[in-house]
Amino acid sequence: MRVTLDAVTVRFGSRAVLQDLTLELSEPRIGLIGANGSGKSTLARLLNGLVLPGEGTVRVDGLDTAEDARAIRKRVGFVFQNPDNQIVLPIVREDLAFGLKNTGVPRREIPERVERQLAHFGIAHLADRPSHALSGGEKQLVALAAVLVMRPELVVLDEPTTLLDLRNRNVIRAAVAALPQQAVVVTHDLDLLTGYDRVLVLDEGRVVHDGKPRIAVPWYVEHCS
Amino acid sequence: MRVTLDAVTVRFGSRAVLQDLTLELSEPRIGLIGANGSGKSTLARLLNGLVLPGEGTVRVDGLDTAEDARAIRKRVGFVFQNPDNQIVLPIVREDLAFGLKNTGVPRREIPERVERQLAHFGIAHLADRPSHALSGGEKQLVALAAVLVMRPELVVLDEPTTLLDLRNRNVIRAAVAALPQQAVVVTHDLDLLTGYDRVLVLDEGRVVHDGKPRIAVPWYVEHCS
Amino acid sequence: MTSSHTPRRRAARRRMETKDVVLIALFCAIIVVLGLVPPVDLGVAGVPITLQTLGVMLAGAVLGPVRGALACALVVLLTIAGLPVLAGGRGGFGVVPGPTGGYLLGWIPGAFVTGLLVTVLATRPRSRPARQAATVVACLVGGILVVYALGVPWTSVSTGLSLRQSTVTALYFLPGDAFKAVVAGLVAQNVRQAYPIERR
Amino acid sequence: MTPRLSLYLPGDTPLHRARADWKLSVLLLAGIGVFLVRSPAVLGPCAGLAAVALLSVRTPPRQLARHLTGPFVVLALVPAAAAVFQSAATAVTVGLRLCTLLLAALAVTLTTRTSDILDVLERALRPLERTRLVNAAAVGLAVSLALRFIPEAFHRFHDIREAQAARGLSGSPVALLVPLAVRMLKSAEDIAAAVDARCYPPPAARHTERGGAAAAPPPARSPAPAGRKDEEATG
Ligand SMILES: Nc1ncnc2c1ncn2[C@@H]1O[C@H](COP(=O)(O)OP(=O)(O)OP(=O)(O)O)[C@@H](O)[C@H]1O
Ligand SMILES: Nc1ncnc2c1ncn2[C@@H]1O[C@H](COP(=O)(O)OP(=O)(O)OP(=O)(O)O)[C@@H](O)[C@H]1O
Ligand SMILES: O=C(O)CCCC[C@@H]1SC[C@@H]2NC(=O)N[C@@H]21
Ligand SMILES: [Mg+2]
Ligand SMILES: [Mg+2]
Repeated sequence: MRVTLDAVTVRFGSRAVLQDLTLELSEPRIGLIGANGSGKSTLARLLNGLVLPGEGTVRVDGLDTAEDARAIRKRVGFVFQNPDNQIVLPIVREDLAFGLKNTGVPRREIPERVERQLAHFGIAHLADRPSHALSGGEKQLVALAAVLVMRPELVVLDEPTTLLDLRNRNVIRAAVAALPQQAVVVTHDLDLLTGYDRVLVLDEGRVVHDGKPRIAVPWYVEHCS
Repeated sequence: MRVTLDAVTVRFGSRAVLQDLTLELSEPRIGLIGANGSGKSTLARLLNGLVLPGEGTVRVDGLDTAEDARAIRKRVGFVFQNPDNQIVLPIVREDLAFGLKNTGVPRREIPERVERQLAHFGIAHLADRPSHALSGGEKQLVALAAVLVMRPELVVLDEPTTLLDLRNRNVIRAAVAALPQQAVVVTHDLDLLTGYDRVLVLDEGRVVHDGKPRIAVPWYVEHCS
Repeated sequence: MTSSHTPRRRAARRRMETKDVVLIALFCAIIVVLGLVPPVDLGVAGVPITLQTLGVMLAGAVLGPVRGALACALVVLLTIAGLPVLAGGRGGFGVVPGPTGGYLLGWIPGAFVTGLLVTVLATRPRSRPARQAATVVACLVGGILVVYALGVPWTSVSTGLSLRQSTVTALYFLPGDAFKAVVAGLVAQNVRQAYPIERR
Repeated sequence: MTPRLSLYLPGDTPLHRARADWKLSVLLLAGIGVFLVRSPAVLGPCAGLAAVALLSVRTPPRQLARHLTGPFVVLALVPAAAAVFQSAATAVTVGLRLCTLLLAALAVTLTTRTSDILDVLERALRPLERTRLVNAAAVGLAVSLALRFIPEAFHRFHDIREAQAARGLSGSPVALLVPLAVRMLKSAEDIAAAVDARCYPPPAARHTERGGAAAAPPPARSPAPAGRKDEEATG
């Protein structure tokens, strides 16, 4: 899948949070790093039309996010930074089924796909738990599972491992590595980026470095800490 | 300050989340690690009476959390895992002043203490921003500043660096290291624990390891990933 | 589609967007929680004094008439569906024909009128205290007058008391409700200042 | 810690097995019928029937007692008031009416899953959908979201109270409710984004609205995005 940003600027009030970005994202694994407030989440939200550019255009496989948001969202899955707001239904199992129902997956297939996804993440035991009573890390796993169960073509993950323990972090890392899909990952967990095809470093709404993780990560560590 | 847990069990519904814990916490820097759902946050919340034990007692400097929660909370600062819970007022500056007003700090002193705390964390530029429009990391810094500005005797931090970038993580790490107070830190960021006096490893509601970080951290990495 | 946005704007306005549904559900949740949190006193004739009316006024004053009313309608729906969402953990179909059923249904127009009055009265005045006062007035009228206008006759039908006697029983709620209206007014005004949303 | 969110008690009695739409229809008709009749000769057997229905549910006695305290207060006080202010005959009529309704409603509530009741309500709303006043999918989503966020609101309320207590303030309703409402409003944006990101509304609902893609909510557009322009006013 090819995502292109063309002279994109995003403002909140009078502050430009992203400034005149022109980018093409087509590599299978792309990392997005940068200081707090540098605009990573905003850039990520541009990719499926949750934020629209004030100036410029964002295209996903040729479709403009400002026009075809629905079609794009079907193909671009998004995992939010705060799982509390991403889990929208009261029971874990229902939450995973939610997206499937919306995209018209035949009813008979839904339970099986949900089970399989939960098992794949080793959280089958959570299926009937109320979503509000999960621990932070459990919520993050459920949020990711709920997006992957929809089999999007591109997955955007906004800090998917922040609340996870070692084991679960490895689970997510492996899950992301094994994804057949393209993935864009926003993270502060630099270890996550080993083996990625490309890493963008953002600073105050601009891309200040763009390259292989072997170079980009040390560059970021040197310039930004 | 001395915190003692005596045969503490905490249940949610029929599940025991903490089981028969007996502990004494008096070291200046204590780390709390363990898998997702192992009960770390629950244990942390016991320390200032946010969670009360179903069985057993928790005492802070001899005061029972079930009885003197108010007095204890004045002395035990708590930084929540999700900073959204903690930020109570709409403007950052007001939010920091909020606690000070409540504890009867003379009005003249308040602005200065607030400024100093913000400057200490390098976030003076956020002072007049609406607190709900901050990025995740910015919020976390504000939440920590709002607790420290009150100068508690013991600070409990539940995953204080999860959303932070490298620079801010160092800021927090340094801030915690420089605290004159005792601190209990729950974290998945194992680097944070270097130099700590004691690290507890939790598993399914029990302490399965207790010792110096040099030993406890590798033990955890080996047994839990 | 973006190009056709302008002519369609008005039509698009009226349609429920996801965020409206979410706001309605969230304020429904607030109303329910207000029934759970404080200790509840089951007073005369089993009719509870409840903080939930505060939530009703708040829904109208913060969300605006339509979404405010729908948030209350959602509470009614959950009640009928047998969930213990009313003060004291009550719920079920039986509440509606009971003596307080009219008040419960009255929440819907009550929130609507509160929202309408806030729009009309409280967005004009320049001074903060004037806006504050106007919001309180809106809560008094919508949250008390309108709610009681349904609640009192309903009590009378349900219990066989005369209209006048039912009115007297309503006096039992009045001081509490007046206090709640003042609190709701202050809260709504502050919320709208801290986080203004488009009201409708 | 969090309240239990349903009155349903699993079981296998005739009432448990009965179809939800029948139970609710009977209840509705009884609700209207009982107010059309005054005669204790009719109302008496009705109340008896309701009591039998409730007993047939075989609720454990302690739970039944707990469920009945609310109705019992009503059943004791309302006829008493009617007897004092009106007449003994009115008191009997009113007492039997409420007895019928409260007991029957409790029997239905205890034996019907919330999801089944909601299904019936959704079906009842469907004819209204054609008037374009009601959108069944939106109602379904609203109910689910409310169920998800009632415990969440409860947690947040406690968390805010705790955070305030931890910082020295206790119990001002304004100071408690302002942050709660602001947090709920603020999270509405993320929740709506999360719902949209998972392709809501479902295809069936989209066909009922005119023009498929038009039903997709117009997304936020900066610099004056629909969802965010609100905040700018804060400045
Ligand atoms: N809804 C909003 N209204 C106003 N300003 C906003 C809004 N959302 C984000 N911002 C601001 O835009 C800037 C970029 O935010 P963004 O969330 O993209 O940062 P980020 O790089 O993801 O940071 P973090 O690592 O802390 O998550 C921040 O300074 C933030 O305060
Ligand atoms: N309010 C609650 N109601 C029911 N269960 C709860 C509640 N809070 C926590 N739990 C459960 O208790 C267990 C321990 O939760 P806790 O939040 O203490 O874990 P944790 O060690 O902090 O995990 P994490 O690293 O994911 O934050 C989890 O399995 C969680 O699902
Ligand atoms: O809980 C119920 O049974 C339905 C609501 C009845 C409460 C009414 S609303 C107006 C009045 N003020 C109160 O505090 N309680 C009643
Ligand atoms: Mg971010
Ligand atoms: Mg935790």
